[in-house]
Amino acid sequence: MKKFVNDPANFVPEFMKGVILANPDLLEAVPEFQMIKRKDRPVADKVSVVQGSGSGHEPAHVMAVGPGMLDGACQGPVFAAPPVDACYETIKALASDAGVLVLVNNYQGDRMAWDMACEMAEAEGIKVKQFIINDDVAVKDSLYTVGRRGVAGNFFVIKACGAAAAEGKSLDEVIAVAEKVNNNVRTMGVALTSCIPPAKGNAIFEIGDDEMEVGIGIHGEPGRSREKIRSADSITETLFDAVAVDLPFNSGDRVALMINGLGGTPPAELYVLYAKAHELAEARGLTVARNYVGEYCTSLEMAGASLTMLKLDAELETYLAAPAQIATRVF
Amino acid sequence: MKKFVNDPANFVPEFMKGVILANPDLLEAVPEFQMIKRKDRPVADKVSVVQGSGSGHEPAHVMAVGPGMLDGACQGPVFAAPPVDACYETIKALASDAGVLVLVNNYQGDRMAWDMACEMAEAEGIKVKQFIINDDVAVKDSLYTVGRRGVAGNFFVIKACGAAAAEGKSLDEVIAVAEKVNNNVRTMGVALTSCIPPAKGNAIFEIGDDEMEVGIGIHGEPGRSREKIRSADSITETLFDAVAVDLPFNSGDRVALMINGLGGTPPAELYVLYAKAHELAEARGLTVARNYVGEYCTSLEMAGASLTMLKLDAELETYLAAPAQIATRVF
Amino acid sequence: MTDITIEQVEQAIDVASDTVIRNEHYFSDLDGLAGDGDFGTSLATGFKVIKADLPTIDKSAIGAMLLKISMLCSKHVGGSSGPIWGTGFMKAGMVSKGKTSVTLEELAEMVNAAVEGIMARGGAKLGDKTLLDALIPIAEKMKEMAPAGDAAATLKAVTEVADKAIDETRNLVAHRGRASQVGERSANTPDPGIVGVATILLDWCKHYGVDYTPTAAELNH
Amino acid sequence: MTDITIEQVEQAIDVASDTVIRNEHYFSDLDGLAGDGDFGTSLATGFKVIKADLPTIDKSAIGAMLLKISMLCSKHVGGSSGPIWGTGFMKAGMVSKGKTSVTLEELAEMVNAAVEGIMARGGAKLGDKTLLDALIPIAEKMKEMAPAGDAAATLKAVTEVADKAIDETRNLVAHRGRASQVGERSANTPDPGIVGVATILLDWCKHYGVDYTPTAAELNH
Ligand SMILES: Nc1ncnc2c1ncn2[C@@H]1O[C@H](COP(=O)(O)OP(=O)(O)O)[C@@H](O)[C@H]1O
Ligand SMILES: Nc1ncnc2c1ncn2[C@@H]1O[C@H](COP(=O)(O)OP(=O)(O)O)[C@@H](O)[C@H]1O
Ligand SMILES: [Mg+2]
Ligand SMILES: [Mg+2]
Ligand SMILES: [Mg+2]
Ligand SMILES: [Mg+2]
Repeated sequence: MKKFVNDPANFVPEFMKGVILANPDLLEAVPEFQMIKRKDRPVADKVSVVQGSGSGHEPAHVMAVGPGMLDGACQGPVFAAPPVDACYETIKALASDAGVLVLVNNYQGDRMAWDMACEMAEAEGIKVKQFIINDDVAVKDSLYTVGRRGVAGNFFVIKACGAAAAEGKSLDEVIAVAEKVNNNVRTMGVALTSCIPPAKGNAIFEIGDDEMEVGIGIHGEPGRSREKIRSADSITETLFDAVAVDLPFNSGDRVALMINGLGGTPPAELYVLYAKAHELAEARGLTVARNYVGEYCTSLEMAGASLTMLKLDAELETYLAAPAQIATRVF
Repeated sequence: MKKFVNDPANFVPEFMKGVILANPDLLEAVPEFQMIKRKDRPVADKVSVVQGSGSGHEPAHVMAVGPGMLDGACQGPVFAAPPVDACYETIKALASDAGVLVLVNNYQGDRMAWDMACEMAEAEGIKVKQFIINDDVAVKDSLYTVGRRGVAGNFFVIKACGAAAAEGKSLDEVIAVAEKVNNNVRTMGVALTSCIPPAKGNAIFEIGDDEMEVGIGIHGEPGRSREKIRSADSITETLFDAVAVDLPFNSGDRVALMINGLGGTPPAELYVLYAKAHELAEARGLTVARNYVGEYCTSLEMAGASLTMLKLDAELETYLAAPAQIATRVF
Repeated sequence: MTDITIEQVEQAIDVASDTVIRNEHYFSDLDGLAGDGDFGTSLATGFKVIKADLPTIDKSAIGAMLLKISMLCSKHVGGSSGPIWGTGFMKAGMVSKGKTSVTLEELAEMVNAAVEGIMARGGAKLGDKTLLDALIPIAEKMKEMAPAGDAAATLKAVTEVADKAIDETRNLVAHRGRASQVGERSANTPDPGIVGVATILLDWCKHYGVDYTPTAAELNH
Repeated sequence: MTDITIEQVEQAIDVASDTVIRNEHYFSDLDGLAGDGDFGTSLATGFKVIKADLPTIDKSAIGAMLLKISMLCSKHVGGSSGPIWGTGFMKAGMVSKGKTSVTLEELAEMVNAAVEGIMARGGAKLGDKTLLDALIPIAEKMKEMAPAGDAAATLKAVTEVADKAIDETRNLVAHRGRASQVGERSANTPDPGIVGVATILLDWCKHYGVDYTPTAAELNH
């Protein structure tokens, strides 16, 4: 296992410890519930934005806690939902008069845990609401499954809601922002390799040396198709087209464009993808008002990337431009 | 080859194109010389700080161009020095009355190219000086080799010199800053996997499933020893000890601590290493005044990491804290 | 007919804990066929704590006891089973608040509340190949038989319902839980949740001397 | 004795270009033994451009021509060879500024300037197993023989010096260039740079009808 890991059982608490040691002024941890929160939150008159999901997607979710982003988050084991009580305690820890907004990525485990946690918190008179994020176009929506997954688009929902909450918007207003982002953001990813959850010790799926999984889920869920690896440009076209036609994004739209690395793909390759994605966006008559190239929602050390586009309006552009700060930073 | 690449011959120009498209207001390219520069530089009264080396280490070097960092940089092919004329043109493009400082990482190819370029530029009356960076403790310094390599410590030399230049310091003053950083920064890295230069198509070295290369060079140069993979904590101890005794870093020192990912290692693992490194620093009586966890100097998709420590004084702390901006950003 | 006392409920839960703990690996193996193989471990981890705490937890009323057990599930049971079983105990506890004993009809209402809670929580319907394919008909059967007040006959009847549910759902495709991710491949595998429910009921039969001969292979393994 | 004209220098460079281009793969293969296998390609890429541009470049003086060739090396020759060969031509050009012909003694000074420039550029010394192990003794030999003014005898002598350098350095460990990274493993391999220099000289002998029989295997391959 080509990984930096001690006892796999401690992988999550150990990386969370690193996050706290690296951000002593900003963040504090509640280790019992694998929770990290802003030291200066909650405050009564501001909505708290929280999240919590399986580990292995860093910087999502605990590394996205900070001013203008999440106020708190809790982590489950790698690729598994956090226990209900951790969710409950996270809501409680960030409870404010203005209320708590839980941003839930659309996975059954996360949804049920947060749903029960919210019910428990409400029973104690805490003001809390949930919002479900589902930006992954790879999954054909259906009555018979939980539906589309929440993936890298999650970053934009957090960023916009964090900015709205920081401005002092009400819980319903912040939810309206979440809705607007989620309704206008679409993502599709591709995996070149599998990945190895430390506690499992072997790959979550098999893939040939010349194969890629198009429409991969961030837990290795099968996507739309298993294909032979193609050129970077051709792969980017596949991702872009799937995303562009889904909303659809139309000529004249201003957009935010993200190339997200899944963990094992280095910066240079992400910029190769970005170059093509940017050209495709312009060829479609879109204006790329903001761009994001890097690791926002990973799948452990999986080599691969996802393409996310968000259709912007004046309000969203302001929220994306608002100052923010998280554990993952350059300087 | 599990990579996003088109024609390998175009890998470097294509990722550079992505960098420009992602930073249209900040940067401009001179494709003929694989050069990227700040749009608003040179200015007569400010020293220009430039660099240029082989590709495959992104965000070093062209992605480190921006306010408070490099004013310009040129890229060679993957893992090979840029041609002399690209270096010469980069100096020329950033020439200012205050002068140009070339930060050269200590590799023969880079050194000879920049040395000749500087001689050519001086012959034209351009004010230019070079500074050699060599922070890699893995290499036992010796009369018979080019000596220690420049690796992730390069980031701190750039950051401090960029800040000093932005303040309007003179060429000699900025060189003094470079000297101070280089004299007080030490790095050692470890590789868990090899990497594949796109044009080569196969791994630059072989390594067993249970092996790691301790003291690896960022071009896959052999390090101090080939060993069995150990726990993250034990590996961190090896890196920390090698770095700590070399300067040495002594109780009471204030330091900047960096865990740099070599490209294929995901954020969570880097924070596992950081947690241990931070504890080791404190156990040695050091105060971690600033920390850096992420990808600063990669080796394509190599899984691995390096540990860098910089001994700080008031001047360097101010320079590290100064505002800066580069292509690689979160928001 | 006599009411079901809090002591009897406690004992039933203790017996169920033994069932879950004993079948940890078997249930996980079943989950491994189409799911992610954590069902047995997730459940057993929680029920080990439940069995250990049972003697000492708040027994002022059946409701209080069940709500506490719900809390233990929410803390110690991972995967979907945490909120599913936690919700079941929570809802059953809410309709038995303050009661130190319940009639068979009240027990039927508790089970019905649990079923409705689980449906609301996870959005699964009859035929989605989840433990609800056992619990929904069980709740109906209890509603139907409770008035007669024959606890033994009712237990035997619901055990048969759960037993049958194993084979009736075997060829279905899972539409909820991890198993739903493998789509068609989940057909021709038993649903571990249904097997879990049926195994608990079968053990209760044995414990209370109700004799029932199961038909599903998973109950005769 | 007659001077060496700019036309003769141009022709000598044209002949050397053919040598480098013809041996592209052979030189790269030699570099592959201990280095990174790019020497032949790096050099050939540059000399293809030099050969193509030679007829049209500034020939107002030997110095001007050599400085232009230095520029072409700095643009088109990769690896260490770019600055090494570029520096050689640059320094030789600087001491022949404005001259349209040079004496053998002036030529010796040009070579000496090139050698000193390369030493300053790359920091290599005699015995570091680089082309300087050929060039340094060549410069000395030329200084010694130039006064006599016999160009043919001098060419033959320096070719012998380069030929010998191949075998005299074969067992050394490289201390410069990529080959130095493999340490001991660079012993028992010829240095491609020395072979390159010797091969060019040998081809000049052939071209100018100076007969010399090389001893090193690499010159008889
Ligand atoms: N949405 C749901 N509603 C009710 N029961 C469910 C649901 N999803 C899964 N289950 C039950 O839970 C069992 C799996 O439990 P477990 O393995 O803990 O969940 P996970 O699918 O998260 O791994 C399934 O066999 C099924 O009976
Ligand atoms: N520092 C140096 N000074 C002089 N010649 C050198 C030096 N380093 C290498 N060489 C010569 O260059 C040759 C290798 O050229 P090349 O392969 O282009 O360089 P690189 O080592 O960068 O791949 C060596 O055989 C040696 O003769
Ligand atoms: Mg990565
Ligand atoms: Mg990486
Ligand atoms: Mg499961
Ligand atoms: Mg070479």
